[in-house]
Amino acid sequence: MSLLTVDELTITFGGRGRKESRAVDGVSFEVDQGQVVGLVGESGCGKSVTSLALMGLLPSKGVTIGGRAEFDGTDLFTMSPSARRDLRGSEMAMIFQDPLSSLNPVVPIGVQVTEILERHRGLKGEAARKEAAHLLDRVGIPDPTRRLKEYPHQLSGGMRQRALIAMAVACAPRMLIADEPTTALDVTIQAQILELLKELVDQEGTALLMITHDLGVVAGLCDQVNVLYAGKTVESAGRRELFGHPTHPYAHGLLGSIPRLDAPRGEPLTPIRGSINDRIAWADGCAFAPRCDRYEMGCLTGTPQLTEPRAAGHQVRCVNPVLDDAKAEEVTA
Amino acid sequence: MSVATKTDKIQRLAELTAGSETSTGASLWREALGRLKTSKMAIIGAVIIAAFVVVAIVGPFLAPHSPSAQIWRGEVFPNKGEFVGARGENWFGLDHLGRDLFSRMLVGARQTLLVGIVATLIGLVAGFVIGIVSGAAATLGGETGQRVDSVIMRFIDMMLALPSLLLAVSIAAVMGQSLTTVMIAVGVVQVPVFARLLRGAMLVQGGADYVLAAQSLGVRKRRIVLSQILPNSLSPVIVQATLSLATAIIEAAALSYLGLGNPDPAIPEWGVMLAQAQRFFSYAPMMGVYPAVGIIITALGFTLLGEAMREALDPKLKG
Amino acid sequence: MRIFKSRPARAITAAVAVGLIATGCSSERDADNESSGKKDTFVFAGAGDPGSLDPALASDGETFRVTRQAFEALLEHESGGTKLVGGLAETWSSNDQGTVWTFNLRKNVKFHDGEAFNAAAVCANYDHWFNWKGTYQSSAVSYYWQTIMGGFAKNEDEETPEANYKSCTAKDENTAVIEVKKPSANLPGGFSLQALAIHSPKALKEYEKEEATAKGDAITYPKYSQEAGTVAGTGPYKITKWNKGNKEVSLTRFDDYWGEKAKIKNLVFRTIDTEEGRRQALQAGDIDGYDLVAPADVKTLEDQGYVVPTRGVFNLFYVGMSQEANKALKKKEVRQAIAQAIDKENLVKTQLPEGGKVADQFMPDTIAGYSKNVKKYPFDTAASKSLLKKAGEEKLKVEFCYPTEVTRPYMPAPQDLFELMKADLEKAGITVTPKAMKWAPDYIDATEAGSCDLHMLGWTGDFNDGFNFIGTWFAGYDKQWGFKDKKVFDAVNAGSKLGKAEERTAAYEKANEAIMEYLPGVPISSSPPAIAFAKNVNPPNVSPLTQEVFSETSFK
Amino acid sequence: MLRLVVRRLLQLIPTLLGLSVLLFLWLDRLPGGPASAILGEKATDADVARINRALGLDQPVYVQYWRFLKRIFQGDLGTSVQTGQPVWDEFVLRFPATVELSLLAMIMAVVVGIPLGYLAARKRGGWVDIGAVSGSLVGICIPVFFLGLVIKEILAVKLGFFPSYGRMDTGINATDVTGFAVLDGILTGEFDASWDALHHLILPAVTLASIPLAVIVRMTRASVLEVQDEDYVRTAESKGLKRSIVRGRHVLRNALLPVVTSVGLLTGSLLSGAVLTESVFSFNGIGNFVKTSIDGRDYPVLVGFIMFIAMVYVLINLLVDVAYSIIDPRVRVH
Repeated sequence: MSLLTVDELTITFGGRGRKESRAVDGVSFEVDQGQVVGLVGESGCGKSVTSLALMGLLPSKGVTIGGRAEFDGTDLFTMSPSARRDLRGSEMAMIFQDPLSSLNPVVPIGVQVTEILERHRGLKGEAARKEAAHLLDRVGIPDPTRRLKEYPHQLSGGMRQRALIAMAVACAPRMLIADEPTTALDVTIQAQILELLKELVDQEGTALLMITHDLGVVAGLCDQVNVLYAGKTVESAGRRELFGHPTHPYAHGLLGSIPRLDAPRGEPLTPIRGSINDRIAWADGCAFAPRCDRYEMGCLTGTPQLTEPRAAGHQVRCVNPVLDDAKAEEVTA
Repeated sequence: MSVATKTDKIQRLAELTAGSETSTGASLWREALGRLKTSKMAIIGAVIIAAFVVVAIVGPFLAPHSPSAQIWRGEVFPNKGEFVGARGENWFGLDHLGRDLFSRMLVGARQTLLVGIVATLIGLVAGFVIGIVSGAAATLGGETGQRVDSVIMRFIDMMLALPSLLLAVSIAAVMGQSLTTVMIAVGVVQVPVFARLLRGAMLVQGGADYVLAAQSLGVRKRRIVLSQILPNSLSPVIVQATLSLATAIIEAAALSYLGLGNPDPAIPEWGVMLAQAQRFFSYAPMMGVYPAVGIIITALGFTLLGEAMREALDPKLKG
Repeated sequence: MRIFKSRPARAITAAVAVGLIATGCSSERDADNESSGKKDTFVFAGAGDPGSLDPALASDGETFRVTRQAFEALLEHESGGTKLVGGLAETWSSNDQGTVWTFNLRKNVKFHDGEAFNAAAVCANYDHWFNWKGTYQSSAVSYYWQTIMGGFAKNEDEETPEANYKSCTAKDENTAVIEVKKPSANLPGGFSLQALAIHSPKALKEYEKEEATAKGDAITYPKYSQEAGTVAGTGPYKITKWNKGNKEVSLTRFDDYWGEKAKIKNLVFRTIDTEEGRRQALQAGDIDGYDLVAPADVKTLEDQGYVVPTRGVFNLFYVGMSQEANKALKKKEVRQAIAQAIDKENLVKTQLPEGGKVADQFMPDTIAGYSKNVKKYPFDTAASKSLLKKAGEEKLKVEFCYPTEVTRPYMPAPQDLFELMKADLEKAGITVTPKAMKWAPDYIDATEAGSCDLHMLGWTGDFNDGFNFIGTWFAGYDKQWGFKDKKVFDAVNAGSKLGKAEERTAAYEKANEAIMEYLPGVPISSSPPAIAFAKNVNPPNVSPLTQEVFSETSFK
Repeated sequence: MLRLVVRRLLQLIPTLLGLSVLLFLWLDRLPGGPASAILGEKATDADVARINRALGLDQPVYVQYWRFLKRIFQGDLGTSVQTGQPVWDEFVLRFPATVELSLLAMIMAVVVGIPLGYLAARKRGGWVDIGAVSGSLVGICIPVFFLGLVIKEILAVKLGFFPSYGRMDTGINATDVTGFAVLDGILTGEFDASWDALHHLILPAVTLASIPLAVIVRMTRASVLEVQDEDYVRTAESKGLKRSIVRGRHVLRNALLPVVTSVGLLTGSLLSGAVLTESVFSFNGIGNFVKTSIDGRDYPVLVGFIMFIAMVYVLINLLVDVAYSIIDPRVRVH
């Protein structure tokens, strides 16, 4: 029985007068103790919304959440708000994308760290400050006691992200959600931050839900990967399986679009045509069809179902999946 | 696969895609307009203004009586505090000299609107010029430009440092009383506001990439200012202008209260009417309430529209 | 920042609200206590602050209102009337030319500072004024001395009038003799002016040294004139405190007063600059009385049970014509047409307070010299139309100036009066261009310079002498009127040369007839400046010259 | 920080000099002199001429200006023509009154405005919000003097809850220490006096507060709405912090920054409102005095006071900037 079970999660914005838009459309996945699960997809595919829904940070008005999400056996969505508050930051914590805007500009780092310790671990004054310093030290911020007094704008990007992480892990949560934790940082820092995350996860056996569009990150970190497109899981498999045999044309495309050292020189990169905006409603067929080289009439007759065309546990939502890799090469070429 | 299937595949696809087409790259102004249409504030404001303008235009022709003729002078005794309230032939009653209040309100609307518009125009134009100069100087003028700008700004600070009403009163004191005086006095007060606003906006735009680009491409500075920076700096000024119409009308009323209003009492103007009525406030409150309400509602109209525009043009700030 | 949690926020708002109510109620209680408990303080509101506590330096009613309670002149007007009676002098007499004035002074009169009042004291005062130097010679400071007595021992400015004052000698303890060079219409009336009220010689010595300076660019009143306790008169009250911050002058009863002692212990003058402000203060129970009541308020206050005694009229409101500004006005027909176009009756009926009178000459009927048989110009639009035709001025255009931001005793609401007259003139087919100006200085200067075709102005008498009215306008050529007419000028000056009062009166009557025959302008009305008191007040005798003495006041 | 202050104070000098020049040019254009203001209809041409000569008003304006400058540097602001007293004394007499009035008005505006604006934002679209927004809109649009008249007529005259004019009741002889009536009372322990003074302040203050209140409510509301969905607020939420902390430390603290600036600017503009309010309640403050000075062509007073007001205004803004740099660390560094 896994730590977090998300089952048929649907998130719909608007309603009540305004025209509805479905951001997440029946996504299901599981996260076990100490496991790292990736949600991958272009911006707008619903991955961030999913994370916010799980943290309970979506506005109460104008959003309807369907499906179930069980954390440690209790349903998050039926939980009382106050109970949820207690959970947030202590059991489940989150790391956000843009460290600068995610830190309060007018409150010293120290306060922003200690406040969570006070809230969940009842630490006060000196004790809290000590612990805060310890945390900063742990996430690799040099001279933490001085940093505690400083304000976000006085820290470098990497430092800020470390500080955010420090806050997230302050209460040794069992579940950590990281929403594009590295996109705002430059490459060298990215690596360090990822290292740090990995470390923390290994040490504490924390479950990590990694949300990213960067397959590099996924390759480096995740055990299990869910590829999302337009609010639906289009492919879900273990890391090796997925990177070995990308079966959904989208996933296939994504992989095809990153440069590979082992690829013969001169072989062109093959980006995916168009943008997530030119899509069709899942009800009418495969949302990816407009950008897909392999679509046929079949793609346009109703929502394709998740099948396991290649291997057990490797789910794909496609009428015309890429099955033998040779053919795949030919397609991408 | 056959050509036929390929083509109708494409067609099918096309029509499906059409359904979920999302509009992209609508201009700031079109978007703003869209938002305005849906904003209650804007609608109420617009309606009020429309009504006011209509009254201002046709009012004088609809006025049942002459606004200046003291037709019922025998029936009103200001020296005994005896006034005539609303009645059949005079819907709003009579003023302190036996004139028909309703007619005066109708005719007064035009004067009031006139004051508001002209005053705002004066402020707008003057402020605009100053603003452009210092804005341009600051953005593209280089060293000397900076100096020019800072001098102008000192001057603007000076004007801003004077309480607006005192400034207006001072001007009125120099120019002697007349409708024009009121307009100018109220207008001048607005000058620094507009100047500052425009300059500020231009500075922001001046830093924008497209300006740098234009410069690097060697576009002539005047062209950059006129065709690039200015158009993009206008929106706040336009908003301010709308709001100024409201303040202008109120300030004009204040000047009248201080006895600097339109000298010809025969030509009714709401501010003046209000100022005169306050002496009889305890006896004929309505005499003051009508023009007061007129002023308030009108000012409200412009304020609502202005605020709505501001919000529409600046999506970040949701009212 | 915690205070901004929504709950405390509500609390604060509530608190503020409660606070307001609370203060409100409490104040209400205060008010009740005051009105119920027996009062020994009488609060009277004027329209402006006094300029100085030394009446000799002042020329405005607000100052005299205050000083009159503390200072007395040789002569006074009878309480509530315009007749000259003895003040500090019991009786007085003059030689036939009216150049030597002998005063038999009241005995055992004490000054507030304990000094005894006697002939020496009188002369000390007159010589003090006569020997004024420097800024004291500015007519902004010594206006009345200069009007009554001319210039000074040594005039420092060529435009200062030549001195008419000659000497003051103390014949004995209680007889003072004041000599002037030429007879003047301003005597004996002038001896009654507050500006010539008698100070304690000790006090005089005290502040003789102090110089009124013109350093910087304004005349600085000497310090002593700005603080209570320095000046000392003989009046029923003595000035104890001048709280400028609160616009409040306090006086207390002078127990060694020679006459009937003041009925109320404390007297306080406050300033409330607006008419409705004063009325509301009275209605709200903040004050016990106030002057310059807006006509509109008179009847209402009466109906509400307030005491609003009617003063006799002692002023004149007229429409002035500047013949040099508009040549058409040189024609008598035109002037007469304007005179007959204006509906004076209606003005008085609808604009002036109770007791207002239509004027038919440049003098109210309360002045000696008022003539019953002057030429009359009754309201008659048709007549004025035909007059204009006769003069060939059917399309007469006139610029009509009126002042803003002012109410004078003789014109309560200038703008309204103007509008009514404008309407009248237009009925007679005259095109009127209105010109509004601020009272001071724009309007004053404009009228002085005679730059308006028509203007409205008036005069409040200083003392009961006809010349004080007609003399100001028609003693000679004056830009304000812009006409030269020997008949009029001579008639007016005739009176002023005569020493005997009754001869003068006769001369003035002739003068009035001559003036109205020529019709330089249109006398409109005389109106009593209304004064109001709280319900529980027995008011003093109200005076046409607004010279109320508040020692007569008492609470019911 | 210190450099900021110094620089701004130095900037003050050219501003004031320029202003004084403008003022003198203006005064030179003013028709008429003070004589007729003093003597009214009793003034004759001769009088006017003599008085003007006595005051040196017959000399060319630059001479007057030079004299003025010299005096200023001797710390002499000149003498009021109306009252014949040194401008400085007149100022000392009245400025505290206006400060008291403006302060109370500002306090009211802030104490009521910020919470109200905050509530409006939190309960967006609720009746509080609608009430606050429409209320503040009307507040901006209602002519101050009219509001004053109505309040006075009802609360002072009809209901008699408040005194209808002045700074203090008669007969309350408070000892004058600082000139601030309320403060004096507290200092000297004459609490009845300060109570009375406060009591007189309330109606004018409420009137004067109307506009700043309206502005503050709207600013706070807009600002809170904007800050509410900033990322760092979401972060705070994600830490599961207590609501109070999220709202206080993370939302309000940031939302108030722009409000602080506007408070400063408003304080400056209060003086404008004071002219009207003070004359409605015949409250003996600067506003009222300057008005009468304009009527009376009281040049020295006008120059002195207007320059002073300008200075105060600049100083207030300086103060705001300092305050701002204290509450917003980002400003501090550069």
